[in-house]
Amino acid sequence: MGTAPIALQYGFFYFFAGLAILCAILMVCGRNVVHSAIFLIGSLLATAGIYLQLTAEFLFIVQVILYVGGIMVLFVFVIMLVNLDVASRQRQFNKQVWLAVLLTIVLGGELGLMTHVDGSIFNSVNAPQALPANTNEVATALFQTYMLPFEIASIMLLVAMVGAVLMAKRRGA
Amino acid sequence: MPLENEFVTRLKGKFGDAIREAWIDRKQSILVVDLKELQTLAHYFRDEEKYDFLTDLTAVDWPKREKRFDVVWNLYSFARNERLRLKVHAADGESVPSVIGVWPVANWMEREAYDMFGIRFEGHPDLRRILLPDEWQGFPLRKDYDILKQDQDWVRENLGIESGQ
Amino acid sequence: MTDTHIERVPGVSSTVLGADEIILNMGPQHPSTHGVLRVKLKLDGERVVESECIIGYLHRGVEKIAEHRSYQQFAPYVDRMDYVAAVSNGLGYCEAVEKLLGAEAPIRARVVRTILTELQRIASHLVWLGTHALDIGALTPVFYCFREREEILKIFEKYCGARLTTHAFRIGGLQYETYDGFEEEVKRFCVDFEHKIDEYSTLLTENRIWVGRTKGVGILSAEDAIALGVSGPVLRASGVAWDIRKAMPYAAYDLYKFEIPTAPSGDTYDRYIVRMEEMRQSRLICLQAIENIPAGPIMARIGKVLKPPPGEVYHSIEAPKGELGYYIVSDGSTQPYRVRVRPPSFINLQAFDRMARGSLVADVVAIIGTIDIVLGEVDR
Amino acid sequence: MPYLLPVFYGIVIVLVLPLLAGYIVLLERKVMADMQARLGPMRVGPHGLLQPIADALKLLIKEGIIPAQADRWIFLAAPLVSVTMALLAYAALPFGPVFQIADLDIGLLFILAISSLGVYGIVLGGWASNSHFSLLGAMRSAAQLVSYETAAGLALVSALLLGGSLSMKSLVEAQDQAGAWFIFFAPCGFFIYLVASIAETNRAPFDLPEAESELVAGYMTEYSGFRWSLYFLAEYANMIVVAGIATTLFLGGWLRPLASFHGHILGTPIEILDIFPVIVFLGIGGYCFWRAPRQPVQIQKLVMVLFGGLFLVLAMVMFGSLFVPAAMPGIHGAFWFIAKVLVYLYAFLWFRFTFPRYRFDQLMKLGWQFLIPLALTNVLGVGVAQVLRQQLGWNAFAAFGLTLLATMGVAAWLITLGDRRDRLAAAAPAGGD
Repeated sequence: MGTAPIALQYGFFYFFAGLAILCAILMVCGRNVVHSAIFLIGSLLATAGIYLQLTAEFLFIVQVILYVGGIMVLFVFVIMLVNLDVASRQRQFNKQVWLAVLLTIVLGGELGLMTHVDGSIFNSVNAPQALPANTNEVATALFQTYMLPFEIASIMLLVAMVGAVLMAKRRGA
Repeated sequence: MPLENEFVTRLKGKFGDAIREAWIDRKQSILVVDLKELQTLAHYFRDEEKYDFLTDLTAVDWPKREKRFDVVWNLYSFARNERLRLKVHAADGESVPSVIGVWPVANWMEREAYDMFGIRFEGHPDLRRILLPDEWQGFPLRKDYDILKQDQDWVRENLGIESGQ
Repeated sequence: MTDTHIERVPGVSSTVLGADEIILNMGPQHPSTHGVLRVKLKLDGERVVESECIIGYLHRGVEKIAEHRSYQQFAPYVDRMDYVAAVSNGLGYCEAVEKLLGAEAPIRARVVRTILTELQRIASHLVWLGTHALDIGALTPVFYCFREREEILKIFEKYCGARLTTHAFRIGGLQYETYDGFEEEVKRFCVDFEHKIDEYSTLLTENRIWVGRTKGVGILSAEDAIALGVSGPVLRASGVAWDIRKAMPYAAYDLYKFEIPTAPSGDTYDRYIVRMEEMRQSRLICLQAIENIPAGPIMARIGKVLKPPPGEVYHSIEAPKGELGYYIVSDGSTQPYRVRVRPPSFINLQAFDRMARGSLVADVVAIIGTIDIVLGEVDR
Repeated sequence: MPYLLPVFYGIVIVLVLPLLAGYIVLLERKVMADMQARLGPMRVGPHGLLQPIADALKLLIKEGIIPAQADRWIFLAAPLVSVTMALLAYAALPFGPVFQIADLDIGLLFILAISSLGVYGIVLGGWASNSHFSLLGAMRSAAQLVSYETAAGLALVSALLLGGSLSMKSLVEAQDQAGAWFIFFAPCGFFIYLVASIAETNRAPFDLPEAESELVAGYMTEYSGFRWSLYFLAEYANMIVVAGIATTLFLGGWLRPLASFHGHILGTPIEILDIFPVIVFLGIGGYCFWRAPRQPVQIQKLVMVLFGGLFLVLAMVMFGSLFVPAAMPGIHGAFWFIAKVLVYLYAFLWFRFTFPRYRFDQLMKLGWQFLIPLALTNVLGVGVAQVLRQQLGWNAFAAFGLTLLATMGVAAWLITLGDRRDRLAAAAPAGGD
């Protein structure tokens, strides 16, 4: 992939980036919850595409398996289970619209300012072309370099899960 | 052939006039009892005489008779391996006590008897037609039920044509 | 009358979602209601709270028809009730009318009747086994069952020309003598059939999935079974060893040795076991009977025009599905004054509610299958 | 031109796969018929050989009905999602040492990720149909897929531990070097994957999403014609994918049985295995020619001869490639791969026609309370065995035998535990609430 011409690379990047943004906007604006979920999936997949283009294959796969294949399936599942007809009838834009516009302008201005003033922020890291077998590197990082934080994180997740199960059980009983 | 044995004398001693008739027809015992005493008799037959299995419940229409219906209970006793047929005479419109409390199996059978003969069973929790549609007119197994007229009416009403029969 | 099929996904208690009880409608057009049965289920989540069978879609007024036919003319009609076991229906009716006439079929006729009726019992149980297994998702047994049933139907066809609605017997005996090779064919079938039952057994009896789907499903206690008037294999699977063939022998059953299979717990699995064992017993009866078919006439002398003396009779036989009774009232004319059929399927189906309460929706299909109903008989 | 070969392979797969799926359906019907003492399709072509083509034509010209209440666009797109994901998974599947579209470094994860996306086709299709049957089928399907994916994934991990790579190609090569397929090292892993993969492809006895005695046709209820056939294609394509994964990870991929005995032309007795494909194709071809004169219709005779000729040509290709060292591994590898896939699929069919259907709660119980704990044990066991073998220098036989025994013990324990729980549960509501 590293050998692809630079124009092709740019093309792919803009395609994925545009798709991600478009899907994100459609997701927020859609009235039908299931449609929104589908657009969210599209946005996630487009982001995954960008990862792939950066030759971060493992990240790409994790994004697809976890977010798209796992979490979003549960989302869609729950959405279908509880029939959310009510939401589609409600007004989508509430009174905070002006606040949102203001925030958008501020954020956009900030970004523009930063790129304009100091362009080096966003191209400081030059990704090396074709990382060799980055699955191995991820594994090394997780299980050797950062073993302790990784294990602590997993134990915390486990605790949270057990807690959730317990709470759900108690309510049911 | 009238039925006269120890069983019938015992019954007559206990219930007196409630046992109207008793005879044997083709080796099968038949007992005609009083409609009012049916509940008591049913309990007695199940609990004391061990007729714990209600095989069948049906009716026969004799339109020329004053009380036109025979309501028939076919009982069976596992302990004695014997059958007994219980009958009451009921007039049109007269309610017959339901025996669901004694033999729960009577539920659908009573509904069927109601469906086919129009006999009302007092105390049935859910006396509706069972085999025929709810909106059916008349009671088909009565002898004066005109099957052709019913058919013609139905065809005219539902298909909008004259019946071919 | 739409076939809307509403169900909640397991694990989600309906109370959480704010929905209380759901009404679920199965049938009358549904692949596993065995015809045109319609069941209305009231559900709490996945559990059945209450059920109601709505029947009558196949009602033809058989009992009314009987009042407008002569005794002989009505005989073919009874085949159309339990059309899976037409021979048994015919036997019950013929014997009832014979009883009404005070006549008895000759011994040769009775033995042949016994053989054909037992073959019919096997055929009926085979249909039950195949469709019941198919409902639970076992695709293959149905083909094995129908393969063997085909052999039985071939024997019927050779004997009387019909396969399904046979009208095999006549009032007073038999119309036809047995054909050449009848004994050998029945014997060959019975001998082969032993291995065939084992074949079905291998597929199902100890299959973990089958046991899991049937054990503890649709339990009917002995007391409930008697109170609800249930008869036949359903009653025997609840532990009541009652079989009319033994209790009040008819045809030639008093001549043969056989067992009444029973099972203790009255669940779907037990009913399966009982019916399987019944097929084995039927096979043994056939083998005993075929060894020695007495010679002699096949028809009693009852005359061409049947005019039973006034009176009434109730006669019942052990049909494959349970007690099949005929209550016939005669007014002395050539036509019955009243014919009442005591249909086993109809009465057994009444116990469905008791079996289904508290079970899961997916078990309803298994419970309908295990009662072994034929809607032609339920609705008449 | 490095980009051209994968593109060519891709086109071949897209073109051949529907045909292959059609013939697998024919095979299924024939196997089913054989198990059920019937003949199966016999009318269209000799022995029903043209049945798949007739079926495909029928489906293509059938009217596609879109329910009025359906969510039109999702209804139209859902089958496409299903079939796209099913086909995408082939990108990383090695049909042989040569025939592989892309040897990804994360090949296995790629296939798993892509096939987990296939569930969207089912869920969205079921939802968009706006029918209770469809929605319920879709729900069941999604729940089932998500649960069994865990077990399947864990089962695969045992093979990954043995192979030490995620690339499909190097996994096969690892088995070549190990001298035995991974099924012999981790049989429990293989069988867990077998069960889980059947559940994942919604096949009997786990076919609850489309249980016709309960849910008519599940998520496909409202579909017809071409779109229905897309779902159908996706289902069979997925079956081939899971069979391909199992073949690659546990059954030695494209390797011939006894692959470590190298050599080519009739040197040792073991080389008879290299002739095996030739014998198989010759046999099939010969049978076709033998049956040809017995066909009742002229055109059927012709078709039979054509099929016979096809297999003879294949036999010749197989035989010829023995003498061309460059082509031999590719062609024979593909043969062995497809043969193993077919054997694996045969197990699918066998199960389908033998077992009744699970109830949904039983299905979930089997997945969560039996397969997943067992798969975890298996992974742990295989890991321990690897350590014993590599660090402590144990004999492979002893190490993996120990693991196998331990895993079987856990399985037995889980089964008795489950049975006891079932008995308790059965005893509890018997009193009636």
